[in-house]
Amino acid sequence: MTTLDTLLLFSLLTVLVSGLGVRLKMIGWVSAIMFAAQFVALLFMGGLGYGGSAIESSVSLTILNQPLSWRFDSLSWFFALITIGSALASSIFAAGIWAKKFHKHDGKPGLLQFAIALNVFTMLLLLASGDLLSLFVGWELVSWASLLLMVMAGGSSSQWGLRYIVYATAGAMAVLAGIGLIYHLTGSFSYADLANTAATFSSTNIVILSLLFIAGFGVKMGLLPFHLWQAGAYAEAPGPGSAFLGAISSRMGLYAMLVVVIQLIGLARLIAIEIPFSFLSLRDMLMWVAAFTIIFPTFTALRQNDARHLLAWHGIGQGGYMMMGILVLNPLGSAGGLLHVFNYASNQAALFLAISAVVYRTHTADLNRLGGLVTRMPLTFVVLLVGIIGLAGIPPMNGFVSKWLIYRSLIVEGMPLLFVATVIGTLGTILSVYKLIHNTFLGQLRLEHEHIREVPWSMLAPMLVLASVVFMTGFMPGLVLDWVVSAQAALGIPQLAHTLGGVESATGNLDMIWITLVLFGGFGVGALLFYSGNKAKRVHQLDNYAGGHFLTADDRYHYSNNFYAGLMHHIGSWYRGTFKWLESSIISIVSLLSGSTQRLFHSFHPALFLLIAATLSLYFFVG
Amino acid sequence: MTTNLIHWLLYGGAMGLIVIGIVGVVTLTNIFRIILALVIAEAGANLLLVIAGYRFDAIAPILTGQALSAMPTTQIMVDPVPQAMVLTSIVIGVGVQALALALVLKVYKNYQTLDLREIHHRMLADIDHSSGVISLLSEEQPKGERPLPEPETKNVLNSGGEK
Amino acid sequence: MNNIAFNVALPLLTAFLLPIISSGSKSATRFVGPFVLLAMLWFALAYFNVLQHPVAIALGGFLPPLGISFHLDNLSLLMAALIPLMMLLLWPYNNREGFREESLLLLLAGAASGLALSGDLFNIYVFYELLSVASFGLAAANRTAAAFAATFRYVIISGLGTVLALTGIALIYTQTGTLNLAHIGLLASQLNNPVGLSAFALIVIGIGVKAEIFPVNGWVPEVYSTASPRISALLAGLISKLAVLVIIRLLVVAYQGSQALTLLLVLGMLGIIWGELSAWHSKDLKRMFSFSSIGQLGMVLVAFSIPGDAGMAAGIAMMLHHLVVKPGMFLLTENWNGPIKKLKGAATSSPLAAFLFMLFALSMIGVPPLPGFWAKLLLVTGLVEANAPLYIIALVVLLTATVIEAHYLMSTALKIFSRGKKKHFKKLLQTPFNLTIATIFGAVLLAALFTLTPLGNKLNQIATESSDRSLYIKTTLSLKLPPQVKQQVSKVQ
Amino acid sequence: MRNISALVFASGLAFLLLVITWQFILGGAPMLIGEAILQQAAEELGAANLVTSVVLGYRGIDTLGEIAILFTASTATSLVLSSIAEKTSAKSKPGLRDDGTILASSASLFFPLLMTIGLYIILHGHLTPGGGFQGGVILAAAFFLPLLAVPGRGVNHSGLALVEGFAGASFIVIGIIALFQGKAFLQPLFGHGEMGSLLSAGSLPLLYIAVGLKVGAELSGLLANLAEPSGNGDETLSATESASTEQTSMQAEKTKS
Repeated sequence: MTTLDTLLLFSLLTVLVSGLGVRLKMIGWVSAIMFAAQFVALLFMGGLGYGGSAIESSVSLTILNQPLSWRFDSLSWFFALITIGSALASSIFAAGIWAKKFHKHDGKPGLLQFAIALNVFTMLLLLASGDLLSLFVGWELVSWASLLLMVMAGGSSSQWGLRYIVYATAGAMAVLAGIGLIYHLTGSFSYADLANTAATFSSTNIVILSLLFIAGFGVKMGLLPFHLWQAGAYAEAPGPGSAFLGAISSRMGLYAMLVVVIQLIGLARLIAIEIPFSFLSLRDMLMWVAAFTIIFPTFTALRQNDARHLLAWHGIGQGGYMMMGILVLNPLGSAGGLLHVFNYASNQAALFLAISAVVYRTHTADLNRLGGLVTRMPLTFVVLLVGIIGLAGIPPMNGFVSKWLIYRSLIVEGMPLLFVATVIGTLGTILSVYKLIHNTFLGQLRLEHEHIREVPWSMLAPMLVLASVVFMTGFMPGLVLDWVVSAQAALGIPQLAHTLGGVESATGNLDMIWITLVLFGGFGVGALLFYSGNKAKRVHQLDNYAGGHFLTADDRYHYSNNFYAGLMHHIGSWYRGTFKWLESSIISIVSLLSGSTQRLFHSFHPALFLLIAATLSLYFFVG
Repeated sequence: MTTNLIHWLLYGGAMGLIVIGIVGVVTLTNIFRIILALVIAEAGANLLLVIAGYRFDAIAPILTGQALSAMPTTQIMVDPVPQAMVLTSIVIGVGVQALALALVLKVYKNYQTLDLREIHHRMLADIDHSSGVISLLSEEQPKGERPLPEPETKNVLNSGGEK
Repeated sequence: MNNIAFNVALPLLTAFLLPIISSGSKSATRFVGPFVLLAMLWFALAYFNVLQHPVAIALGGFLPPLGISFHLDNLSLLMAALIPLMMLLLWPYNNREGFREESLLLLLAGAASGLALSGDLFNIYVFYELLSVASFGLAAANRTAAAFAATFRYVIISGLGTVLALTGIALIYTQTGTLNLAHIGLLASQLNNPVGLSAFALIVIGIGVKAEIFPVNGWVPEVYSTASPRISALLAGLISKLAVLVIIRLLVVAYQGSQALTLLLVLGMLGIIWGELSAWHSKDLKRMFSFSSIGQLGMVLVAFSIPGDAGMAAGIAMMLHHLVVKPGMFLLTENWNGPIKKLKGAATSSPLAAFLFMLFALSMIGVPPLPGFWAKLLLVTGLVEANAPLYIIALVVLLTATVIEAHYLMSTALKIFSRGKKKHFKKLLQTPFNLTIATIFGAVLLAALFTLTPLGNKLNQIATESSDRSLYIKTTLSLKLPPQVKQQVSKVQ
Repeated sequence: MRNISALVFASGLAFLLLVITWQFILGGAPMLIGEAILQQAAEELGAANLVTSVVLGYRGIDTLGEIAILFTASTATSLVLSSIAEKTSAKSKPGLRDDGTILASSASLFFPLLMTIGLYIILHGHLTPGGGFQGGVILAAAFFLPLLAVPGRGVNHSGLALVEGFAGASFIVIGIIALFQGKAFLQPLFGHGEMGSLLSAGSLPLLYIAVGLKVGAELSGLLANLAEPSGNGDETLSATESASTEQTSMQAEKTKS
């Protein structure tokens, strides 16, 4: 019984307990405790975070002559840490008072806990996969488990769930084809065989394999043009569920891509393959896909009027950063990409939980119906503020570190156009998160929100913990970079030289401790100036006048509708409905074809087909 | 050569019957005639089978006269196996035809027509009806009233203003 | 005292006597059938213990190829055991109308057993016809106008099919002068010409009517949506597989060339495309399942068109999987037969049924670790291994079809699981009887999930055994050849 | 459109079939098992009619399947038609409609004649051309002739059921008896007897009697089932109606072409 077995056993136990006790009131806390136990079990494997060697599971199966095995290495451990961490935060958030209200509104808090537990278990199975077959099994399980989480809210979420599962199945089938091809080429599903023989694959095979795998895994990451499902599916889940999904779910695609494409096949082969009639290599093309994945969804996020959808759209764009960083394939870039997985998960979980807290009090996530909540929910505001600073990649939060690494790597490798693209993406992020915080917390408080209070501690605690994680890992990125470097080692790619405060290498230096101290020093000076001046007089926000008129609660002096109208006027047509044409044209083709195929069965004389079939098959043999 | 030609004609006749039967089944619309066409096709197949055992200058595989005592017989006989098979397949054909006729009776009783097209139409409508699906075919024959889409009562300006 | 001939004789005998029994005692009519089926099951299972290697049994004591022989190997015995099992599950225990349906079911059981076991081409044809006629009767047993019309169309196309099959058999006879499959296998070289291959094509198209092969399956949606769910389950689950079994036997024994395989592959591919696309378009469960059944049978055909053991294993796995899943699904259509749109709230009214639907659907899509996935995996690896352009196209078709399948099954599942109006709930309640049977199918599926390793080993064993042509020939013809035949055989060779 | 494509494909099919035929004619069809059977059947089974040896001996199980098919067809037919039968009995049953004394009495006259011929053919099935099927059909004709002559006259269905049940069962039971004697299923019993005499060929004549009775009963049942509704008044009307629809459909086709 290895430590990995213990972890998986705990995880399975969580699934079983939360599944059996789905109707119990206390089940939320029970499962939260069990998630904590999983977290502890994961910490027992902490050696993996600092370069320990891989841990095998003692369980292995042989089905239809195919062996299946499971093991954990530093990369798996890094992703598992994020998975269980975000699950723990979401579970605690959902366990307390939130569950009661959810239950009152016809929700099933027990089912939510069960769904999260199931997701965690399947994700751990995927992360622990020791061969291509167990990878695929884990992959499919993750896909279907997240469907449960997505559709459990009912209503419009089921439509998004359906869309998701069709995309996911398509992706899975691409992966299956890829795995089948590998089986054909190597004669087995084992990682070792693939790694050993990958060098002998022909270029055509490499192209087919990488396209299949990147399309397949890319569906889950929301790579363009497979991104249409993601935002709605994540956003329409129940609040803590969104937080969990948004934080980690789509990163599973990244994990699988890292294992198969980077670790086993090797990026070098991708760089070597030129796309005919262009100046690009296969790798460059993928980087441009990543770049567009950053830009389009981010600017789509700008247009959203639902806070949850806005955040979920960002999830897609941030995935593009991770992919971009990893594809650069220098120590800076891949470290940036991996680090961004962690940073983004902490940001996104904090943001979604904060938005859930707002929804908990106000019953809406519509950005046009909120505003001015900062006076009523100050702590939630702080969490959201920390989160959006991190998401936008502004110092001193952790998002800055990872984005800096990615920018730096692009500059070092001499890819200015891609650098500009990522910066444009960041610009969009900043604009849209500003819209988020402005429309919810700043501006005019609505009359109906006059009496709301801060959310209870059971919800605040995980949010605050996450916010402090966002800050601490921004302040001392070395904490996480240790794990990232171990993961790099596990992947077999060049590792980053780092310190507690950041990076110290020939290609770039960054010391976040210094930057943060300077920044806070600046803030301190500013605060000193502000508070040493005249005392401000506190008035009610309606105790005011404009244009000679006193304001009433009916007057909207806080313009939140049609945000960024001017910008939208200029760029709106560029991305509106990006790639929706692809989806809808596929749907119309399928429906056209299926209509005509069914006609055949409706034709009034089936014997004609018998005649035709007989004639043609005879012709095939005789002619 | 003559033997071959005669053989070929025989086989060709059987094949021809089969094809005629199939064409009949496919082109006819009266279901009773379709059964008859099926009978023709079956006859063709049976003929083919029995020809497969045919020999020139051979007698029926029945021992008579002196042949009874002089076993095994010296005279050339035709192959008895196809004959036995044909016996079986004819009886099988009878069974199927009887069942088909019974079905024709019932179909006629229910739909009052022998036209396959009409029957098919009515059958599809029945299936659609029993499964509660609005028939594709009903588009071609509207039945008087058709429910109009509900008029938009919401004020578009109000709802649009909020979004 | 154990003879597999009982599996044919006993149900037929009982069916013959059933009218007489029923005039005596009504209750006896109802119980004699299951009793006979149990006996059949026992006979079939008893052989599994004895059987070390395939055995041939000469009926009437006449040695093959002169007489008719039954070929007993793992595959045919498996089918012979599955037939009474399925019949027992789908038996009309609550039918109080008379003896006719029971009688037809027993005849179906006898015919199916004969079909599974027989090693003689014409005998197979006879049993196939018996099977057909019995299934016609059962398809019309609902006695609605639509059922009669649908059955009539079924009879006609099936009748034409058997004409073609009979033509094919006659052609084979003219080429080889024999009807015994093993003997035909011995003379297979004479069939590897346009005439022999045409015979194969005619038989495939003819028998394919029951196997729901692509262009000759026009009857499927009509019959399945007019017959009662039990009968649809039986036809889709069991009978179609038996027809496929005939094609496989012929393929293994006599047609190992690539041309015959190509025909199956193309037909299978078209079946997948047509079936799945039509299922996507259908608006009620019964027709959706019938179309998806066509698609699934197409997959089975594609699997069998892969040369060698790999294809055989994949095909048998797909076949068995479909045999469990599709009947279970059809049983659920009893009270869910309205348009899919109106299934809202079905999960609330009968949660078990909704769970079963989800289970079957997931397995059919091929979600690991359910058995459907492993069957599909075998198929995928087989197709890739076959390594020919057409097989790769088949792979693409298969995977695309899976996506379509996932879409329509999941959109139905989401309807079932979404909340509906309370007043509909009663209507959507499943009948306990059908639900119980469907639960058994679900339990079988789950049991298969937990015994995948031994099942896989057994599957491989069956596949190697039944794809071994020389073993088949040796088994039957080792029963002491009559001297004349020996002479002729050596002359021919 | 459908007709044109049907004709095109059918002519293609016909052409291909003829090509196939031409190809195998040249080789000449082998007669492997046929020859072997011709040589050893008389010795093995002792039946003068070698076709009978094949039908009941070498391919006995085919014959079993075949009578089972007839039984199935008749069961299925009565299942299909049973609702009509119920309706007819619910309505006032029309009295026997006499279609003429000559017809009726000649039908009764023929009855014994046909019975005799039928039984003769059945009994001599192992010696001369003919046998259970042929004789059975004549038996059925014997029963059906009076029904044609006097429509509406009922048939004794329970009697028929008894005959067909027991005849079919005895075929199988004879087969099973062989099994109990340690032989194979359907293996002929008893000695061969003197070839060419009535009491020869072991149990084959017994089997043929079973087959003959079965076929006779089955066919009469089938025919009676099909004929019964037409004994009803409104059904005769429907028959003329069907003829008229046929005509109209023909006309419709004509106008189309």
